[in-house]
Amino acid sequence: MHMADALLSPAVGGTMWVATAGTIAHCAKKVQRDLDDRKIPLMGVLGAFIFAAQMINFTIPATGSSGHLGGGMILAILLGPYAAFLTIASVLTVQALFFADGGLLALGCNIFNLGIFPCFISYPLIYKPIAGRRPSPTKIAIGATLGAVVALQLGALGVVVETVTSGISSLPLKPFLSVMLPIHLAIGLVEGLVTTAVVSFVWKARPEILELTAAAKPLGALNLRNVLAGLMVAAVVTGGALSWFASSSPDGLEWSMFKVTGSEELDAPEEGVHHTLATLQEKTAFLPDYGFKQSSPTESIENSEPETSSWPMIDSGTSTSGLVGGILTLMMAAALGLLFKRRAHTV
Amino acid sequence: MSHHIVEVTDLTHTYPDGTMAVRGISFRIHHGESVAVVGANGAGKSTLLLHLNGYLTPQHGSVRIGDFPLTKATVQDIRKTVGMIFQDPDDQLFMPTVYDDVAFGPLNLGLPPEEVEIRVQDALVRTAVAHLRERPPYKLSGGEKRAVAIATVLAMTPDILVMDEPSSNLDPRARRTLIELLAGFHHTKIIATHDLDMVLDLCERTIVIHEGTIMADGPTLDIFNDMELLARSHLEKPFRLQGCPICSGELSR
Amino acid sequence: MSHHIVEVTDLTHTYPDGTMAVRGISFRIHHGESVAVVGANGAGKSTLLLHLNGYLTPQHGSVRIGDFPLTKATVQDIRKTVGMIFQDPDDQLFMPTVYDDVAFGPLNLGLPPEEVEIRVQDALVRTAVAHLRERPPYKLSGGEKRAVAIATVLAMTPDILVMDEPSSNLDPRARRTLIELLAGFHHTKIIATHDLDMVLDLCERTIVIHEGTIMADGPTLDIFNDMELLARSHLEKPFRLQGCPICSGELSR
Amino acid sequence: MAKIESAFFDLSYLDALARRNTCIHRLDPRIKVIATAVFVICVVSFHKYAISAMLPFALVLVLVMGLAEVPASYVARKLLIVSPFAVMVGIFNPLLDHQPLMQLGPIVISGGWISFFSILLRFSLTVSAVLLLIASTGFNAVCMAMVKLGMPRIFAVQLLMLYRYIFVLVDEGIRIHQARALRSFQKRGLSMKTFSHLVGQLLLRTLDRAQRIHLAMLCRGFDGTIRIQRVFTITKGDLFFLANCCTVLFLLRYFDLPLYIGRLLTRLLS
Ligand SMILES: Nc1ncnc2c1ncn2[C@@H]1O[C@H](COP(=O)(O)OP(=O)(O)OP(=O)(O)O)[C@@H](O)[C@H]1O
Ligand SMILES: Nc1ncnc2c1ncn2[C@@H]1O[C@H](COP(=O)(O)OP(=O)(O)OP(=O)(O)O)[C@@H](O)[C@H]1O
Ligand SMILES: [Mg+2]
Ligand SMILES: [Mg+2]
Repeated sequence: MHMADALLSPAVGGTMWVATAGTIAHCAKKVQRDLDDRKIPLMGVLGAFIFAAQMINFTIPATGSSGHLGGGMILAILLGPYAAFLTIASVLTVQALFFADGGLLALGCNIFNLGIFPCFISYPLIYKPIAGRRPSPTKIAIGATLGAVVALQLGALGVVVETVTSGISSLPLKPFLSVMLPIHLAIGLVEGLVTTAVVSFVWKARPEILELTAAAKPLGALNLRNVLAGLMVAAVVTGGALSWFASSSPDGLEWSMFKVTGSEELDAPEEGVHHTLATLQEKTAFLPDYGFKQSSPTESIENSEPETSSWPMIDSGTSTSGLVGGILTLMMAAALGLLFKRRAHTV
Repeated sequence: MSHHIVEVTDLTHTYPDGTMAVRGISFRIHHGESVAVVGANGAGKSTLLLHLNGYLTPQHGSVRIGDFPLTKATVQDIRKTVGMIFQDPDDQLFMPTVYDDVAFGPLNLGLPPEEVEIRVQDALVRTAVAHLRERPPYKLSGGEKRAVAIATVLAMTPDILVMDEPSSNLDPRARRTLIELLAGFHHTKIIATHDLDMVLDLCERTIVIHEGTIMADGPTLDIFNDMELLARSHLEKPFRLQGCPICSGELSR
Repeated sequence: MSHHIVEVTDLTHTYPDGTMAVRGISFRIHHGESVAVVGANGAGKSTLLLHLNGYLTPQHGSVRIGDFPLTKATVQDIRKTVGMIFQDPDDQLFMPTVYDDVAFGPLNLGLPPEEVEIRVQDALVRTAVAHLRERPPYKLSGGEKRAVAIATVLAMTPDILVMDEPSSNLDPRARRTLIELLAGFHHTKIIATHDLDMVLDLCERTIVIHEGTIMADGPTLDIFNDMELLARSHLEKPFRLQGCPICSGELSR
Repeated sequence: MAKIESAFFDLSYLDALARRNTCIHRLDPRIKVIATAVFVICVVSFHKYAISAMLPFALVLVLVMGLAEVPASYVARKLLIVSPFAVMVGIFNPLLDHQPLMQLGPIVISGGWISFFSILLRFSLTVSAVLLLIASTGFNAVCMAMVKLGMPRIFAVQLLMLYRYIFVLVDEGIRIHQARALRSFQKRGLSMKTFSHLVGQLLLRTLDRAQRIHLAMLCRGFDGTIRIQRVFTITKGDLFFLANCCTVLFLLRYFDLPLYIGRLLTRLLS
């Protein structure tokens, strides 16, 4: 469920980037200040461990499909929230850069969705109160499973909200949610079970390791009020920024850019186009009974802004020119590529 | 019995990043032979061994185990015939108890429970670690881990044993025990190692690998007496053949 | 110079799970001595070594390095005096490039950049790996990694070198190079190992550990000729002495 | 080949590419990071239905890819592997958005299809840009550049250590995976129980390793801060590149080049 750059608007991507960068800076300060210097190599190697573990797939019982470890909860349990957040962020960064999982802009969203919830919601509010200082197999199982489920549900919610507010995908909120949440309920359960199994294994083999992290005061303890206050601020900032952009245009930056440049494509006459299209439509019957009126039901779900359909104009001249120019550009790119390839061979 | 023959013909393996680890290796090992594979770090020993039980399939050339060429279709059968023991027993022992670990293979073969029980017990007794049955593997000593790792393979009753550096990190006694254990098996044995003294004890034939090709293949003693060959392949005489430093005056008493 | 003396008195260490790894060990090592610590798997060698640079603090008994007893207050200084080389060089090379790794220690000492540069270059030259400066450690061969690991320690200009199984998993040539390298250092050296032939080449004194206590402490050759002692502590004669008909007493001189 | 091994290959392959020496490789990493960010932002800021206007960005990528000697086939393969999420979400657009947007002779194409292709194009452009950054710079240099650009140091250290130990741990993971595969026979999948033991075992070894690394650090005077001596210098050439690069990207972003060319051509032809 890694978000991709392609589905994000700059406004949403940028906002989440800022939120994530802020959290990273905060965690970095915390970790640095309360430094238990054992944690530095531990964080690095555990990050690499999550990486290796994620590449080993297991079979999900009764489904035949396979899954892998997410790792957020394991890290939180072993490292405490701040260090765990940094570790998750680093794993996602490497994945984004090397495996092209997500993308640069989407990195903010991905770290937020997969990091914030296990570290700052599930761990302090669910796992800790349940498993606490005196872990037992049952307590670990309940805490880890519940924590993983909640974290993944919130993460999925994040993905949906970010996608929908970006407006690149036409998916409406409700149906998207109704698909994502159940899927991630299942994934969360599996993640919880695996987390439980792995943590219990370690607990049985080397109980002192878990006890150490559970008792490690500086990094383990988390001031609840700070967390809530932080989340509130993040929510307000995010909400504010998003609604500002959303209200100015479905694609804030895009819209403002056009306004600035006064691009000419904007002022094609609406009436005429629709009229042409309507007649065209009747003739070709390519799209049988979908209305062209901007108030058609599907459209109103996807975008409440009336001006949506006003700017990407249909002008057969523009379409053809765009197509011709586009094809030409592509040909140029291909030729350039071939040229380099030839050169590489001769060298 | 022809079906314990191991025949490798013109085998080549290039890793995805372009490292040519094996570059055309051919040999033929007969039933019951005990063969050492030696060579420098990075010569390609481990890569070669991974082909013998089909973990890697030949990119070029072929591998025959007994009557079958190694292909996708035969690889499952071949894995039953060829048992592999890794350098680091920690890689091989991943179940919660020694019993579970040794039973893992037989259970996956789909054997009935009584048969599994018999095989596990037999394997543990042969490697002299029956008393460790219920212990978790990560609490064992280095030598014990190694013995259990061998038991996990024996429980599958392989005809051919393939081992990658089995004696590393063992103390002298544990190493001696291992050698005696291995000397007692009348399987075909293929051992990749840097421990040339162990080769002297266990293998009548030695294959020297250098940069992915076979540099020499012959009777162990002949090879260990060819100083020039040894030097070129980053090897030395086994210590026992090097001569006594005291008598030679290198060390004074 | 008294400050290179290593003195351990009645040292005891019990792990959290109750394993008594070290049970009252005492010895004294003088400046410039080269001492081997040998013993079975699990005898407590590594645990003992971990005390010498203060990674573990004595639960009972004491450790003195030079003029200072090892305590929380002195541990930082002692770590500058004692350089430690690990069994697995991957544990020791944790930075992105060889250069960064070797510079890590000097930078932590707060040295000025030019001095850091000099030390790094010097250490790399002494271990003959100056050409690897900009390479990432994970791309190096086993022998190269080991040499770089030693360079990281030398760059700190320690007075005492402590090594845990430095020769494991090396091919014979890489091992020989390592031995020559170590023979060239005139530091105090303490080496825990199973490679008794290396002990023969490098150490004039040997301490035998068995189940957390000292079984013997004396000149290397005396110890290696005491068959009963060796057998009791899971050891064997070094291979080079095993083959020698003169030393083994089969022939008299 | 198992997934774990192909992933390993990716890491080492990109690493090898990054060690080449071309004019792109020689640029200061900071410059490349900024240029990549500008590129990505320009691409994602196009409106939902943009296609042809984005194509010149592909031209820019191909140019850089050629200069940096990064094989296009590799980038293309990566794109295929990671595309599912974008495709899965994007494919709903044609189903939901029927607003006709384009007309090619007798055919009218709905906005849904256009935005779907737009998503695919964005996806290819942004992902390739990032791959290109790594393939021409290397991970360590990117990290150090980010530090200079204000990333917290401890996070950079975390990234560097993570990257360093991926190679070690994935190797360990591969061996455990091999050992299990050899005793599993027809049973292809890995049951959750076995998986957790396997991964638990790996985790235990990871924790032990972390302890040993910490010890190694302490032995070398580690006091909680990691110091790295690295000097980067931005040359005039670097600045020149950045300025040009940004100018080109902004121009391409504001002026729909293909449209102009197309207009010119169609006018000439008609
Ligand atoms: N997964 C891999 N990807 C790329 N290259 C690899 C991989 N595994 C091994 N190699 C390379 O292949 C070559 C042969 O490696 P191999 O492990 O077979 O050597 P070896 O003879 O077993 O060495 P050693 O004695 O150190 O175990 C080496 O250069 C090694 O770096
Ligand atoms: N972290 C630990 N927790 C509990 N027990 C441990 C730990 N580390 C080591 N031990 C135990 O302490 C004893 C001594 O271990 P140590 O590693 O010092 O032995 P060693 O002499 O170095 O053995 P080897 O030759 O195998 O390296 C062993 O019984 C071992 O199982
Ligand atoms: Mg090998
Ligand atoms: Mg040890």
